[in-house]
Amino acid sequence: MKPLSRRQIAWRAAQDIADGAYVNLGIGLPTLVADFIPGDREIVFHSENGILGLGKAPAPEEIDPDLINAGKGAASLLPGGSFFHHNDAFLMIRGGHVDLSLMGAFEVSERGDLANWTTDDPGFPPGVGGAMDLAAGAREVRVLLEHTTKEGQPRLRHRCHYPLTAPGCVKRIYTNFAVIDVTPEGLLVREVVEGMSLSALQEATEPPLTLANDWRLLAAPAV
Amino acid sequence: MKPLSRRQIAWRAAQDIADGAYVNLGIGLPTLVADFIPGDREIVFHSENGILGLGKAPAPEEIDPDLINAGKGAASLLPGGSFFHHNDAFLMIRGGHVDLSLMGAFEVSERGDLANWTTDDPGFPPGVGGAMDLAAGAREVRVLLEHTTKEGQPRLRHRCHYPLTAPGCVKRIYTNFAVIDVTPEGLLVREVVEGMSLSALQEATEPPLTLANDWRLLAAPAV
Amino acid sequence: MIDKRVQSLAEAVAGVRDGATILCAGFGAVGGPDELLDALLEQGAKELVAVSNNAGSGDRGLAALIANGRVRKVICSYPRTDRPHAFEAAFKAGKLELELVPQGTLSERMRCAAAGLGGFYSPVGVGTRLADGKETREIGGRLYVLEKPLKGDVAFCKALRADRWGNLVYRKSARNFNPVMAMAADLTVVQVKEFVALGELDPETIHTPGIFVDRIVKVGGKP
Amino acid sequence: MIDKRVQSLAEAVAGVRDGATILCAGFGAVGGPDELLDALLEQGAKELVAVSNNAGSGDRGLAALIANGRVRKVICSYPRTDRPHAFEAAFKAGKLELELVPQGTLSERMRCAAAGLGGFYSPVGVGTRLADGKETREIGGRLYVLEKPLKGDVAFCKALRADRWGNLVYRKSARNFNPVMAMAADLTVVQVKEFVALGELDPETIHTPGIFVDRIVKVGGKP
Repeated sequence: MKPLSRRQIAWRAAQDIADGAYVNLGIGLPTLVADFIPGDREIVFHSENGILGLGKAPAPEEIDPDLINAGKGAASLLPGGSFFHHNDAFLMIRGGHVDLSLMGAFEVSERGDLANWTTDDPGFPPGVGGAMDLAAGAREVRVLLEHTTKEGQPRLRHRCHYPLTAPGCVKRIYTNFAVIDVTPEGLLVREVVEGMSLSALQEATEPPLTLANDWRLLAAPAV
Repeated sequence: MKPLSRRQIAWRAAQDIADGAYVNLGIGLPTLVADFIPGDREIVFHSENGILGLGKAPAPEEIDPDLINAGKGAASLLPGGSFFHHNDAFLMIRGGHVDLSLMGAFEVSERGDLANWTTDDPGFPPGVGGAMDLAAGAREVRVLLEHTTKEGQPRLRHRCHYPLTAPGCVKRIYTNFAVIDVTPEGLLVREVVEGMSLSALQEATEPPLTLANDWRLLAAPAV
Repeated sequence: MIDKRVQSLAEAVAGVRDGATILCAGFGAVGGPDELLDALLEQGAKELVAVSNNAGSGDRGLAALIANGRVRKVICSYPRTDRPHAFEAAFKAGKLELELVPQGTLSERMRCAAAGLGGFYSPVGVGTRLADGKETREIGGRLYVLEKPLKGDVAFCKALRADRWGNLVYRKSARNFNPVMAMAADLTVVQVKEFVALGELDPETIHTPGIFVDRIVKVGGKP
Repeated sequence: MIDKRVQSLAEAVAGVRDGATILCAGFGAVGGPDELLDALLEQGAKELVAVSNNAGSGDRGLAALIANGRVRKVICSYPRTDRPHAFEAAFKAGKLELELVPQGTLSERMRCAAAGLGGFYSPVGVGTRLADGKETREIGGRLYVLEKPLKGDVAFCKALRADRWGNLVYRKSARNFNPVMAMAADLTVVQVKEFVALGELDPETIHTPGIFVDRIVKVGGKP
């Protein structure tokens, strides 16, 4: 069995982004997606702090302290990009103008409920940032996550045990084992890594899985 | 008795505008106010179609078809002026950022109810424009009007007979006979034109009038 | 590759369906998409609901659509502006429904739709005929009416310049309703005077980011 | 004569009262009014309610106010950003109340106050812990929560340039929360890098019109 690396999960998610899409990338794993957009596609990345047209991370000598991304890292702007205020940035999110929000997740339920903002660690006052706005507002929400916890427990659950970010918002799930769609009939496996049986995948997943008729192998280049 | 001319009513209203005020002038009589601002005061005029810092009407050779005021007449912009969109223009109005709205009126009630948008003429489908936004939203609303109709009927009424623009919004009334404040105790006469007795003024006014202790003569230069 | 430029007015208005709600920008004669609306007349869509500050002026644009019986209903703040004969004739003949909305409420209802909100409480119109039938609520000691989002199927706008991503810049008071309408429709079509290369518009001063724009067409200006 | 320039940081923060709600702009370390907040520490106001995206970073600005026990409550979306030790210590000691608000809702609640609205229905947070105790309502088949306006007694902002009317221009992603906070307080105080002559800012590209601004003070930059 060949589970994907984190970079390969990001690569796989990148392949599904349509040319011309307006996309918001969450902090962490989703951020890597920007590196793997196929060269023939022009994607406009949105940042919640008032940017459209985010480019690659700048070279050290090109860092501008007034230009950061949602993760507070140094950012750059592509030709055609624009700056606007926070209210317009979230109007774009909540109003469904952002086509796609790629987010990380602690857990996803079989109905597409998303939990990704707090693990209720008693020592940590939680932060929510723009997670709920993105989950409730973007035209489509897809998540990238490790299929199981470090202890091997499933992250795809009958219902989320962590507090919800938004109910029923996730449409597609990219993991190190599989690509899975959330459908009205439940979780539908679109792709699975070579050498992993459906029963092995089911064992790592709480809700029942159905294999799509046209399922394929989940493969990614070494990236 | 020396009733004021329309231009004199506008002159009188102009004298009360504080230096530095943000002011919206309604169409008609209030528009004349801009001509009579004392020279030592800097006033920023707001226009509902997205302008702050309206200047004087432009000379014919300086007319710009893309620069009009709320009355759709040619306008000019002062240094320091700015353009913005309709939504921000009305946020400024509704949010109380515009200090003063000077409006015309068909009728004002003793409680400061304003009727200035429709006379319910059956042949005329009415328009409301920004009148209700200004009446409900500006920090202070003052009106300029002829004290009586052409037929001599009072325009200051117990209650408005024409449909309301907003209830209880008018704080000060400028007419050709008097300057009158709307107070919790009723209409208070601040100034009255020379040669007009309070009883003559009362005759031209439906609700009871009280004369302010510090009342003065209402006088305006020939303008 | 993102390229929102289309080659003709016919292409720009293609696909507008009978019964569509169309947002028509402009204030009086300034900033309105007359050429696009003339093309829509050619295109033939009927039973339209037109949202516009004014209900057409003269014999082209919205006025032509009304005169030709293509408009079922107008939602506006001030129907009768300069030369309103098309509106007046249709209204008096009982062929045109009119929904009168205070100007700032009209703008805010479109922004509400653009921002993905379900409604808002406005102080404007409270205690007037235009609040009839609307839910009223006291919040913090003041009365408000509940206003609902107003979304377009199509928005027709006009700008000065655009790049191929659909970023827009307006000129002076021709900005007016254009930015809010551009955000508030499923399909946003913009006529512009000039196309510029990507990157030529200053990212600090783009008035409408391209995320809100679907089609741009050049009208007039240099060939 | 309108001149919103003040000569010192002390003058800029004069009059802020104990118990005031202060809006503190910025996103992470970018666009925040650190010098103004340091001056507020000097000024001595206490029992403050601070509204900010993050709850302070490092040892100055909002973090210093918190470390010195001047802040009773923080309303923010993401308390713990870079070096949040001041927040963490105060929170764990039970000396600081936290109201967590989704980032776009935080921004929209301030705009709601700025626009004179009584509240709005948002889809964000529905079905989550952050909607606990909020009115929920179905509109058009979707669930929304009622959100209330959030108004500041004082807003502290940072801009690149200003003229004496208080017109502001920001730089890149340092714009962020500044425009919405500048609109949403009774008193808006802005630190800028540069004063320019009236008329020097292009009226087409002013980000915050001076109507929203009360005091501007120059910090750093050329003397």
